[in-house]
Amino acid sequence: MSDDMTATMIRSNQRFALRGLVPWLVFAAVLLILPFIFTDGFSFTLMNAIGINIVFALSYNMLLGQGGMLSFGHAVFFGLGSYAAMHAMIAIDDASYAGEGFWAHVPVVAMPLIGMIGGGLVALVLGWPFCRRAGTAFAMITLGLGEMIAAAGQMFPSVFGGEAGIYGNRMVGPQWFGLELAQAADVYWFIAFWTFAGVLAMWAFTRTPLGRLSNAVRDNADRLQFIGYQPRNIRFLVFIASGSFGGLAGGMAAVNYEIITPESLGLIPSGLALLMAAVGGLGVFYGPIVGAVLVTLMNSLLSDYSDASILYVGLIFLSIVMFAPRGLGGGIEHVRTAYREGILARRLPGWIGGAAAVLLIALGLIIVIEMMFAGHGGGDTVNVFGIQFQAGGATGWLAGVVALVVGVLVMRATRKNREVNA
Amino acid sequence: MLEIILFSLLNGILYGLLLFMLSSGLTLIFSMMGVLNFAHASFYMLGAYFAYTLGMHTGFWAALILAPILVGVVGSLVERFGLRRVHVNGHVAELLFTFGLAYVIDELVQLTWGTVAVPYREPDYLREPLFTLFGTDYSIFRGVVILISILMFVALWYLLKKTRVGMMIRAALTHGAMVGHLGHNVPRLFMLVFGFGCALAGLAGVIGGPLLATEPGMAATLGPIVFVVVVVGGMGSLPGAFYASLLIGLLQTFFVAIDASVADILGIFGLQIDPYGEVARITLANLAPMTPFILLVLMLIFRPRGLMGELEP
Amino acid sequence: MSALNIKGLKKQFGPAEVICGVDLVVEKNEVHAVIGPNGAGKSTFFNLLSGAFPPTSGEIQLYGERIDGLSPEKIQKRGLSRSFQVSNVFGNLSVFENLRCACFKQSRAGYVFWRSAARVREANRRAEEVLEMIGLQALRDVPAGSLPYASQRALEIGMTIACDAPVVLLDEPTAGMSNTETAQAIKLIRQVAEGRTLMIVEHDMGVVFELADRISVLVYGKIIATGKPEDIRNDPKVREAYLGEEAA
Amino acid sequence: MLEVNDLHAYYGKSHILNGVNFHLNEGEVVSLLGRNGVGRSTTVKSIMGEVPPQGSIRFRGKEIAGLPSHAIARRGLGYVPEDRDIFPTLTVRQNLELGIKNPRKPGKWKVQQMLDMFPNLARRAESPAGVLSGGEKQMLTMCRTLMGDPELMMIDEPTEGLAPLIVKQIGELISDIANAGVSILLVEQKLSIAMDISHRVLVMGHGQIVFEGTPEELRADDTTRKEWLEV
Amino acid sequence: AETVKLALIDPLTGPMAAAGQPAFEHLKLEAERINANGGLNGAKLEIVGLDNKVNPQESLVQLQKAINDGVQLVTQGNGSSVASALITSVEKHNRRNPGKEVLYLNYAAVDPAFTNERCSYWHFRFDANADMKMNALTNYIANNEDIHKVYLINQDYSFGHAVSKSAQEMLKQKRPDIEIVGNDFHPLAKVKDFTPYVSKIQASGADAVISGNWGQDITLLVKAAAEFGLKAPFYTYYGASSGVVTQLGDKGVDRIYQINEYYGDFEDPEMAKRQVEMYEKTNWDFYYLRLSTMLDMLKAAADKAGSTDPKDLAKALEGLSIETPTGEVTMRAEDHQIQLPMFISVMKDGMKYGAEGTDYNFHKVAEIARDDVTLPTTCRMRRPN
Ligand SMILES: Nc1ncnc2c1ncn2[C@@H]1O[C@H](COP(=O)(O)OP(=O)(O)OP(=O)(O)O)[C@@H](O)[C@H]1O
Ligand SMILES: Nc1ncnc2c1ncn2[C@@H]1O[C@H](COP(=O)(O)OP(=O)(O)OP(=O)(O)O)[C@@H](O)[C@H]1O
Ligand SMILES: [Mg+2]
Ligand SMILES: [Mg+2]
Repeated sequence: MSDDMTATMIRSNQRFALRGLVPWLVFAAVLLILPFIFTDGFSFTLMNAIGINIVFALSYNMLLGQGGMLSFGHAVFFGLGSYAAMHAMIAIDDASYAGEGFWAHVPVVAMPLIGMIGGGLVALVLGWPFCRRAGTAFAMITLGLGEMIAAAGQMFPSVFGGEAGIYGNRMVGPQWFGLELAQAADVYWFIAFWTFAGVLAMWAFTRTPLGRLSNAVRDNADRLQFIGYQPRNIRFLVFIASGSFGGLAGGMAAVNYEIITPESLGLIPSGLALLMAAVGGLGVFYGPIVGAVLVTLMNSLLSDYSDASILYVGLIFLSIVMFAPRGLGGGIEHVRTAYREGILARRLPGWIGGAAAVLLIALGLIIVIEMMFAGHGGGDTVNVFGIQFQAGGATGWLAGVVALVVGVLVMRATRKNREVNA
Repeated sequence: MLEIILFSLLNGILYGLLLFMLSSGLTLIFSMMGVLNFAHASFYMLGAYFAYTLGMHTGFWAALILAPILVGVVGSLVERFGLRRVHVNGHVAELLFTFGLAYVIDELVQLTWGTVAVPYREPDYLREPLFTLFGTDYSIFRGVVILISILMFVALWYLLKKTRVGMMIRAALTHGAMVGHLGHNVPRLFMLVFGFGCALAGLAGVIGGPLLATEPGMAATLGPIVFVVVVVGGMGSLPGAFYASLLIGLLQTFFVAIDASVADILGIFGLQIDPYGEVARITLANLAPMTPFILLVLMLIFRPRGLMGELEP
Repeated sequence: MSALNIKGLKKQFGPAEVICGVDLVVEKNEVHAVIGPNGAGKSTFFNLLSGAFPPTSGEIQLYGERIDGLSPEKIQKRGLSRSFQVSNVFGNLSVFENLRCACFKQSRAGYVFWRSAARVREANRRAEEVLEMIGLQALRDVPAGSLPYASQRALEIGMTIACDAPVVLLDEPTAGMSNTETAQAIKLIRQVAEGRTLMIVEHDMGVVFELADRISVLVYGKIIATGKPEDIRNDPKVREAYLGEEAA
Repeated sequence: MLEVNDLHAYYGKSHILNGVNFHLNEGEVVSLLGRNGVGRSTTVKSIMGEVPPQGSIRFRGKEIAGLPSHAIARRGLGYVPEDRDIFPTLTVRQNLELGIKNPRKPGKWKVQQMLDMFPNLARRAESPAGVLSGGEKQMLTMCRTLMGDPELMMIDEPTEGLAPLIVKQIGELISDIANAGVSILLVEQKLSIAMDISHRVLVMGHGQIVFEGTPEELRADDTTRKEWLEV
Repeated sequence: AETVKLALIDPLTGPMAAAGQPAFEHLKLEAERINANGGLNGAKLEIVGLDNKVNPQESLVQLQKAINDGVQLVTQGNGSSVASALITSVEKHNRRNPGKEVLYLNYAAVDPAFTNERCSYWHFRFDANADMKMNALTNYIANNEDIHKVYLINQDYSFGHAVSKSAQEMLKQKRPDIEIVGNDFHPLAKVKDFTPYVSKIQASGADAVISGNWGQDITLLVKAAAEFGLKAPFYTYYGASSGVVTQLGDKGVDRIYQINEYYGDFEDPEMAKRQVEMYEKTNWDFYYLRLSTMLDMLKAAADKAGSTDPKDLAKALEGLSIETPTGEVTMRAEDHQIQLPMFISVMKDGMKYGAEGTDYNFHKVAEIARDDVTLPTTCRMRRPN
């Protein structure tokens, strides 16, 4: 009996494999097409930053989402990985001047691997004492770790280059695939490749026994002991894996920015990882990808339009934590399941209504906030999506409040359709 | 030398007590609601700014009372309309929420009161020296601070030990629904506790503002240290927090005072190394501000319960 | 050689001594039931055997090797596996994943991260087997957290036997089940007992007398009687300590 | 005293209760029987407001559906949940004290009285309740609810995991409570007990009440028993 | 007419905004003046603000954005980390994109390296570097007979160490009799309570303190000193940066000195006019004289070269001299480091033009002539052929 059962199982696996392939083809296609849609240098720079953050956020989610370990020091791996890669890059530079030596034959495009090794080693060295417990203890210990390493970064200039950091040149050493890496456009292909590789690898990790066990340890570590596993080992391994991929992202960053400074070890970038992962959704594998894209864009673009940009980022984060605890990814999953169960049509009105409401409320908030802080913007008119308001003028306030109220009303009106068992 | 020791002692205690004022609220919230409130330091900042703005109309002492109350109200509102929603999604969600909240509060403060510090000062008569030693003044205000924080410790201690509320909330922590079934209004309880905790942070702010500085960055730098205090003291143990605060305060000040470099210390053990090497050059003074975190990591590795905590976090 | 050999086992919690000197020998392939009033120390007894916490004194031998004081996963590795009185599963994982996680170790894929879980043949086969055994095929992909109570109990047992350890401890496997489910559970346990040594704690006398080859009665940390079911049923001490008038 | 009309309840998408109707009179002991997973606990939970109810639930003539559970409890409903929600971090004594709704006016049940009734609990009065054995927890839960002296008590599977001796004890306790004038809604698995202590029995199936009558009638009614209770 | 864009890459939001915003406003105000006087060789000057949150990586993203929008002039001042990033990547960009060169005008990043071993043809510094400031400061102290014991306290990172190092060297060589009674480094922007440091200073019996601290680190330091009745004056680099005056109030009076290219008296009516105008328009003080100088030099260069192409501007800027309210300044050709006179000023109450809306401001106590400020350079400039 068990034989034909495995047979069916394998068959189902193959079917699964085929179905599983589709998203990857799409992902690859997107990566390939993007550079032909966005062709200017800045778009490339942005896309590169996004690619790096995608890997960074995903590596963080291995820890929090998969393994249930809340960390406030993930940037340590990103940063140290980046430093490792940068030092390697400098070594390549020197070696290729001299024209011999091991490093003279290492291509710069391989730097992310160096970063990965770096991050992994750091995790390997530091991790063991931390992984005894998950939860608050782990969160706090990583917080302390982050602060300490960041401080050390300022203390040892010979390694970390002091405040000015260390910088290298990516146009050295042997060239691969004719990528001379001069322009952001060249670098894009490098980033795209490693992003794809990194995401694929991390996805594969979730399918492995260890990946599964990391979910188990998240759910119920005690029980795990009684089916023969040491929770600490599992946490430790996951910690290392996540550290390595953090380092991978760091390596990508080293090549992309050609400079790395101690502050990239600190609490702020660690917080960024958390932000991206949570916004995108911890429960869904691709959640952090969505989060990375969104947050990176907001970070680099929003401040052009408003002085309160950081506030908006914060508010978006808050509202997601409050109203969509499963993050954007969770939302997408919702729609997909509804579609699969063929009740999408029934749900859609409610959701569209909700979306409209959210947009209205957001608009209202934006207007109100902009009105409030117009003074600091310097300039006596407030510009919201091209609409001009007199700073302190009644119209602006009115518009804001109206938008808010209408939004709330729509929300109430459409609530019925959103009731899960409608 | 004597004067350095003496003043390091005074400074250490004062700084320690300030830390305690700040962390006591957090400890309260944590021990009763299990929420590690990341925004706690932000409420501390709010306290300072509120006191500054109020103080312009009401004067220092009235502000000393009103500002914390105001912060408490804000806190309760946050609990009522924010944290309560999130509570059902577990502690990580709560932590994320407060994390984002800190982000937002800090930014709001900046947008309202500007990016540069505000001139929030204690009244002049409090700046008179309380006593002068070795030509160094010790202001009355500092005396007042010490007094207030001690009073606060005593009051809290009493409140926690004596009330049935504490028991109720500890129960609600693990089985909220059940406490409700027994006819107790849990949500209101949580709201009050959270508000109260925030008010304490606010009080610390009213005092810390003039003592240090009232500027948008005041939360960011103190935030992590407050956690250290709570963890090192032992999750949710008020006396623990008290001792931890003093410990950290004194360690920091004395490290600064001692100011021996690694080379010197090794020298004591007869190891001679180049005193200008990067490692050798590091002095205890360099490390002083790192001590909290070093303490934290060591504590969590070797004594996860903290100084006085009952259970591991 | 006997499967389990327990000598002078004691456990103290602070002042209270919960297990006060238990000596017990469990033979290979027997089904050994432990009964006793609430708070007698049955679960604690199991906790000691499975290494949840170390005994205060005394020793435990599993196939002649001492296992007392070892950590749970080591003991499990030596071939002793236990279930819990209150269901204790991985809430967010599907039923199948729950079972499969319990299988990796024994198919030598414990901490493996270079192979897809789907490729670990034995683990998957074994998981499917157990799934069928506990009759949850229908709920294969349901998150364990939202299973009906009875089904959770079944899964609990499934995870315990998945790694087919030679010695299995079941703590109140049928608690809170309806007669129907109890009947099924008994069938399942019979199946499990095949070629295994089984210890179960149970309050439902029906179940006990139906399954057990031998019964030990644990009262306030002491074993007051061990023997064949009928001996136990007629043992006066046992009656007044535990069965009360019921069995009379 | 309690009237439930057309009660519906859901867990996420799954529709658990579809139209439960029954009533319960002053001083009555009523048992709610049925196979596992038919929704008996859910019924009780939604009366208690733990599961959002849809439909009408009237207690002493007043609508209580939709109230927060602490308000419902204050109306005089007591609830002993299925999964022994004792407060592990508090001592046994504190658990009992928390049962008291208003410390200023003590009810007819005293802490000491409870401890006397169950020596097991007395022995551990001062140790954290988390360490209690399964059975001890069960006893504690019941006693705790009694401390708030309710007028109607809903008990979900009180005898689960209890030794026969204790089971009898619990049975007696329940009758004592009933004699003290408290009405009882009992969710039970063990027919025997339910049969001998309850005035009326309800049988549940497919999220509805499929049988209502006295224990004798149920004994008589083989078809119902076969279809809804036994194999 | 066509417009030339000058992008300011500095913190404009977040905790450090206080450093970037005033510069932004200042530039916008001065740009108007430049345009009123005919702009850069006829072209209108437009200021673009780009927020970098003092993060090097983000700065490079913003730089790329600027380049994308056709910006060929960027300026930045806060953070050597950012400056370092900009210098290297502007270098690379110009090498990799001939014909699309970008000029980096540095108005406040004072790490001497940028105009010595790391000097770059595309980088021009309009602020005196750390060593020049120390040179000026030590010259002043050297002439001040009643200073015998000096205490050094600085932030524990590259800049702080640089300040401490040059202070020791220069003092030793100018006034061997002065004793360095203390040399502390405290972590950057982490210390809340400076009282322990103050007690040490107090105990050391120092009669002058030198500190390169900026931001909260200088405010809190001086404040603690005042509260403990420490008499010794503080000779600082950034004593007048935004926020300090407001927080110190009378605690700073006669206690905090600063070395800067300007001071708070505004004798020159034209400058006074701008201060008043700028404060009521933007709530920021007219602090960065060097920004005005920078734009003036830019205009002079553009007019001289008859072009606004960065290559021509760079060529024209080399060795360019102009008159400023404080005298003549020159952009030294061999290292692109501006040469200018500097001033020691001390905080006073009841000033005609108070800073940050208070009555306090920095009153000039001494002028250090250009030749007493200047220092030789080790720069070997690589010029594009
Ligand atoms: N960790 C502990 N600390 C202190 N006492 C404990 C601890 N664990 C159990 N006990 C006590 O030991 C006694 C035996 O508990 P145990 O759970 O073994 O009983 P049991 O036989 O399983 O009863 P039940 O059949 O009701 O589950 C109980 O009185 C309990 O209070
Ligand atoms: N938290 C939950 N989420 C989803 N479904 C649930 C949840 N709790 C219970 N259910 C489902 O609701 C149905 C009824 O549950 P309920 O607990 O009322 O059954 P019951 O009659 O009390 O049986 P028993 O308590 O003996 O298991 C069950 O099929 C169960 O699967
Ligand atoms: Mg038990
Ligand atoms: Mg039930």
